[in-house]
Amino acid sequence: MTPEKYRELGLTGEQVRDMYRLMVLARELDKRTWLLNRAGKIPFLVSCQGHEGAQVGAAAALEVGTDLLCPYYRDIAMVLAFGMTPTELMLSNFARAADPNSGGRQMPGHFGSRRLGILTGSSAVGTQITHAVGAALAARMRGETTVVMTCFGEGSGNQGEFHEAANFAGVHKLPVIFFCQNNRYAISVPLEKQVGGGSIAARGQGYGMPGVRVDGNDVLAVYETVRDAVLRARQGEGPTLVEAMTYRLVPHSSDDDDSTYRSREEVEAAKRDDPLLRFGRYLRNVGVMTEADQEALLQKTLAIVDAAVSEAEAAPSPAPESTLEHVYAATREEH
Amino acid sequence: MTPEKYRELGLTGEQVRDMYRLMVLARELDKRTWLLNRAGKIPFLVSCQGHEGAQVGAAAALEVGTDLLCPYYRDIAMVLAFGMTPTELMLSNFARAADPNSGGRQMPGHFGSRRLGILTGSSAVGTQITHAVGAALAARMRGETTVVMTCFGEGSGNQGEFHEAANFAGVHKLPVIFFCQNNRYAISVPLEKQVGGGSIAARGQGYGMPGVRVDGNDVLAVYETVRDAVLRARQGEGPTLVEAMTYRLVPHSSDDDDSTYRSREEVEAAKRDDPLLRFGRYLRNVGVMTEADQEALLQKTLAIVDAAVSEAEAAPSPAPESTLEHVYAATREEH
Amino acid sequence: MAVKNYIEAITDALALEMRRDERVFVMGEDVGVRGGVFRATAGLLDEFGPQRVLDTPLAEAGIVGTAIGAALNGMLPVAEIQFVDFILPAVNQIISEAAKIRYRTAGDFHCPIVIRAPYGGGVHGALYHSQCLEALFTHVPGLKVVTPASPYDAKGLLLSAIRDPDPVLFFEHKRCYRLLKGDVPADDYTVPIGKVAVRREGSDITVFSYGLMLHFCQEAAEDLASEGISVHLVDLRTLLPLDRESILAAASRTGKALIVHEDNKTHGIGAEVAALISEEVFFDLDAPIMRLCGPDVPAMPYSSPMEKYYMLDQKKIADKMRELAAF
Amino acid sequence: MAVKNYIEAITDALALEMRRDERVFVMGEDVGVRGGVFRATAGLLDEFGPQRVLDTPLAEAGIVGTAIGAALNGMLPVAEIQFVDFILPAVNQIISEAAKIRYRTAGDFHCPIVIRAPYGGGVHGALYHSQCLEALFTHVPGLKVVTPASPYDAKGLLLSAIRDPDPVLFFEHKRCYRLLKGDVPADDYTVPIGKVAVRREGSDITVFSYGLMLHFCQEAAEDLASEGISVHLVDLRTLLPLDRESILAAASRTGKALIVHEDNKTHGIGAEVAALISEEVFFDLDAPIMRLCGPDVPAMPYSSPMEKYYMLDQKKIADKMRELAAF
Ligand SMILES: Cc1ncc(C[n+]2csc(CCOP(=O)(O)OP(=O)(O)O)c2C)c(N)n1
Ligand SMILES: Cc1ncc(C[n+]2csc(CCOP(=O)(O)OP(=O)(O)O)c2C)c(N)n1
Ligand SMILES: [Mg+2]
Ligand SMILES: [Mg+2]
Repeated sequence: MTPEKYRELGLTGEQVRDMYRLMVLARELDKRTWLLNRAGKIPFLVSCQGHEGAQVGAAAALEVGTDLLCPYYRDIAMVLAFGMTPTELMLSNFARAADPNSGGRQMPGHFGSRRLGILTGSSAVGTQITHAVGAALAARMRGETTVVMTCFGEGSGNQGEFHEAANFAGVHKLPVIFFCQNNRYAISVPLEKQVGGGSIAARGQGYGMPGVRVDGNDVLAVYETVRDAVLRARQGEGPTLVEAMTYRLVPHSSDDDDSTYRSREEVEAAKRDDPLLRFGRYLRNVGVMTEADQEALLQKTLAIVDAAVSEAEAAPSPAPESTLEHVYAATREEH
Repeated sequence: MTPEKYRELGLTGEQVRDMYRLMVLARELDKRTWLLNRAGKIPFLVSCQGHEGAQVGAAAALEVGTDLLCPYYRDIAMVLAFGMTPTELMLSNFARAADPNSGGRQMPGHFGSRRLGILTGSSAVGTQITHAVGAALAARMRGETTVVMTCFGEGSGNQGEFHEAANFAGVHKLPVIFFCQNNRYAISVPLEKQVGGGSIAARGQGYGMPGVRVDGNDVLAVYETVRDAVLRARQGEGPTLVEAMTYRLVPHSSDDDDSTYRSREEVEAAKRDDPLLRFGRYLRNVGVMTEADQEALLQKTLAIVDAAVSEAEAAPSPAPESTLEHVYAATREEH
Repeated sequence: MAVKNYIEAITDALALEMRRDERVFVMGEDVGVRGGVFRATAGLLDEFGPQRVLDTPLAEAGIVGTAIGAALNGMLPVAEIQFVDFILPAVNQIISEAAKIRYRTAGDFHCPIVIRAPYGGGVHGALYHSQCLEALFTHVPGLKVVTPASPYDAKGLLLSAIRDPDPVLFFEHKRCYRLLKGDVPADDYTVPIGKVAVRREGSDITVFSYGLMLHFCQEAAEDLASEGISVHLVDLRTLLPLDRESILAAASRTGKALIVHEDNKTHGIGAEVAALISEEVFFDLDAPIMRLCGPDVPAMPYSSPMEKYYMLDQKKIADKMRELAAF
Repeated sequence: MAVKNYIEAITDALALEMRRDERVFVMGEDVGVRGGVFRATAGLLDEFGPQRVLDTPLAEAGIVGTAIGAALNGMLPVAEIQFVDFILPAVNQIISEAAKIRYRTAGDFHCPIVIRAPYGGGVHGALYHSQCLEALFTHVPGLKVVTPASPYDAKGLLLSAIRDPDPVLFFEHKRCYRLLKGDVPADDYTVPIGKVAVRREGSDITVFSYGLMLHFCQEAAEDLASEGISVHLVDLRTLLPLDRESILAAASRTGKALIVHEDNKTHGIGAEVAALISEEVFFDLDAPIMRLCGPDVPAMPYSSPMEKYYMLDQKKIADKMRELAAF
């Protein structure tokens, strides 16, 4: 990173500080969730640690309020950037009735909020990618300038639905960013056993769209790449496939034991390239934040996390009988 | 085509004459099938006219008896090259009990024969592509040198299964030829509405395999391309994606009316590039066949077609009650 | 009121609703310039343009997934699957996504899509152009499954389906397309989803059916009437959710129930209807609940004698009706 | 004879058959170095190497399609689908291809694949890691669907499945994996596909179940025994093809039939079992055929109180048994 890179990109000190804030917030929420899981308070989690740089860099290039997101389960930092609150995330972790994503029905990591422009997703990987294309088609039909961002792991880029979605968007030149967060593993399966040729970005040209690989641990590089893609999309030039290279610093989920398939050396090496540390360092180097600023931010963040946990833990679970609700529209609603 | 191209490719006069024979045979069988359909004798057909060059050129590069085929419904010339007889094809057209493909159960064009190494296919486009990959995997496991050829239209190259198959073959460097017969239409939908970027071959690199586009109406060019691909595959270097550019000279099937979506000028222009005429001309030009030879071949072929039709028409239909057979193995067979 | 055939009634409904509501659009393979391989969307491209009549790439999961995405973003897509046999690549989108969107978001999102698909046999379509696949979806809460058996119902139910806030699978028997003609009002009307229609009042036996078979049942019922056997004939019309009350009342009325469908028997629609009756009105019954269905083979063969063997017809149905009446 | 749990019995069967027959291999997501996310394939990579224990790309249609292709070319693949919920992208391969290969070639080809998948809830798996999807396939002739309920059966049925010349869906209740322990012979034995097991002889009511629910039924039956109600308990084990004769005999024996399953009720397995009984042995019945099943909602929620509400348990089952016995 060149020292003044953020300015060259047209970002202000305030903006990059806010990006860092989101990364710290995502990381601390995530870390706390592991503690809650290990303490037996929440049955399951899926983690974003290591992906925060890619997510925050990408989200910063979007217009929250206008643009739409079809996320995947690791997108904690991404949905925070879209406006989901720490308390809302914790309500989801605790499966509380007030969880805005699902009312406690889905596992954590299954984001969705009409208010925030986050389209609901399932656990079946890849299905959200075609939804993004459909949402973009709808926007185009109404003459809106919305761009739709959709995220997925490189493993999920091998699902047929990725192909069908990318091709449809390519044919119709739809405003979609296909944002692959390549962390080199699909659970235990390493990249070379998953992806023929090893590159998801290389698939772009087969759909008539640019395919760009970017260092996903370099927040500003991701920002720049996605910003260009958003510009193209907004100008009607069509979709872009972005492959952000990153690493998952923790096991796949709370049910996983990654020591069975990754050496500790490999994980330690990746930790040295942790996007959070890197960006923190960069901000200190360019004088946007001091160490003290960052420490203060951390303390403030921890307090936010504390509050979110307390509030969510105290919130009521859904009523058991509500299991029967929301199968079909209760009445013939206007739609 | 350079005059001596066939020799440069290592083909003998006898070989190219035989390739031409197969093309004529496929064409005449196909034409006769239309007559039978229009006469109300067979309810349905799907045609290979225009694709004969691509199919025969590709098949000539394979080792019949060793290599396997996962065909698609237009592969009449291809299965003839694999050893299916005209009578067998007519038995299928007439849905006779002796139809080796299905005993009269499948529509014409749904080829399959254990004896000939042609793996059975359904109507659902694209499913055969993953079968080819599995068959190649099996061969590799047993240390055999089999190459598996699978065919599909460019429309079907947009199915997710194509992607999943190609990627699997790319990861495992399996001996598969993905042979796309691009005739620029999926029924009525033209290439530009189907294929983002317009090229199926461009997809190869996204799976770590070469993607080659070839003039599918140039029999020898197809032969050369597929020969190279077969060599790669046989040497353990992995799969190749070949896109043979061709044209369907007739409607999609006997149920189609192509005048609703293609101009007659376009069809007429394509007819001037008919691979059969082109190859016939070439063989005359290089002195491998005379006009008289070709006329004699045509007459012989027509007699073969006549005989096939008579034999098939006279053959018995399956017994109605046999509808209940072959759901499961009748006995616990050895397998 | 004009006489139209079944497929014209479909086209009619699509055009009417596209005029009435800008959010409605159609998409699928060959629905544009070709007007659909069966011509159900004929004329729509000319009237509504390529933005609202979308020829899609050949990829069913993509078609349904794209439709869902468009619905989540405010549109009302009507996706055509060229033959119901080819809906299978889209099953993940239908069951994992469409069916569960309302439920999994506790109502924050819903998924108002319609998937139209021609189904059924007797057209020399062989294994993959003849299947009935309705029973694959009737076990899935969150979906609605509709199978009209007349031009009038085809239009009225399709209008209901497009206006329904939940995902509707709309299965059209392809043999009905040009076989059935009937009065179809030119204007806007709906037929409610979730309600049977009694096609014939009777007192000896109750027969439930839908789609093409309903017509064969009607003909068979006429045969039986001349023999003095009175058939109460119910057109199920909606297969999910079932019209439980009407089904139970109709079964109780005669105490003898027969379910007739083209689809193979084991675990078909008839299973749920029979189970429902035997659970809820058991003591009203005077005879075993019977099913007459396609044979339990993977799909209909191409060969004419085999196809004929597979398909039910007026005679096979009349025989079964007599068997039940004799109890 | 060693005491093993349900999942060890699975691993046992896989290893045994891979040793016995070179054509057998396993494939799926994470089946290699990870030994499967549930550890069903633990140890296989070490013993058999990466050629026979294949970690595949994350693509279920590809997994099943590749397995089919390998089977067509002489191998005996055992494909793992990580959770049955994720079998849906492969439905086209299963229904269009595997189920129809023998039929459509009049026996020239057949398709000896096994697809193993963990299913079922009560594990905080939420909507997409809790589903029962067996009823999606039991309507499809050409397939076999097996659901063992004990370690002994898990091994014996899996060996039968791998040796079966037709495609078998082998569904393992994930809650049973480590919950159930039992005697499992170390050597080779098979349990036949297509045969029920009577788990308890009784005379007052007949209960049919499978998988995890079978155990809850067993417990409930013990409760009832102490109240003087005698339950005849049948483990269906194979859901397609059903063991018709044994089911009918068991229903006739008491004249009162109840089907219990975790999966939602409408058009579930219970529908076919009830329909079969009401059609074939109607006059042996003394009471309505009852079903006790999961509620008709799209899938099981994550929230504990909701999950508990969804799942059946010993008490709910005992109550229903009493209701039936009281007739
Ligand atoms: C269709 C489907 N198959 C399998 C799974 C189980 N599963 C969940 S995450 C995962 C790996 C995903 O890897 P990748 O796409 O690279 O994302 P990452 O978790 O590495 O971010 C698998 C196999 C699933 N959720 N959906
Ligand atoms: C899964 C599936 N969807 C739809 C169809 C109907 N259909 C049959 S052929 C065809 C077009 C195929 O086009 P292409 O792959 O280009 O092959 P071509 O016929 O042009 O040779 C379609 C849509 C089908 N057979 N299978
Ligand atoms: Mg990954
Ligand atoms: Mg084509």
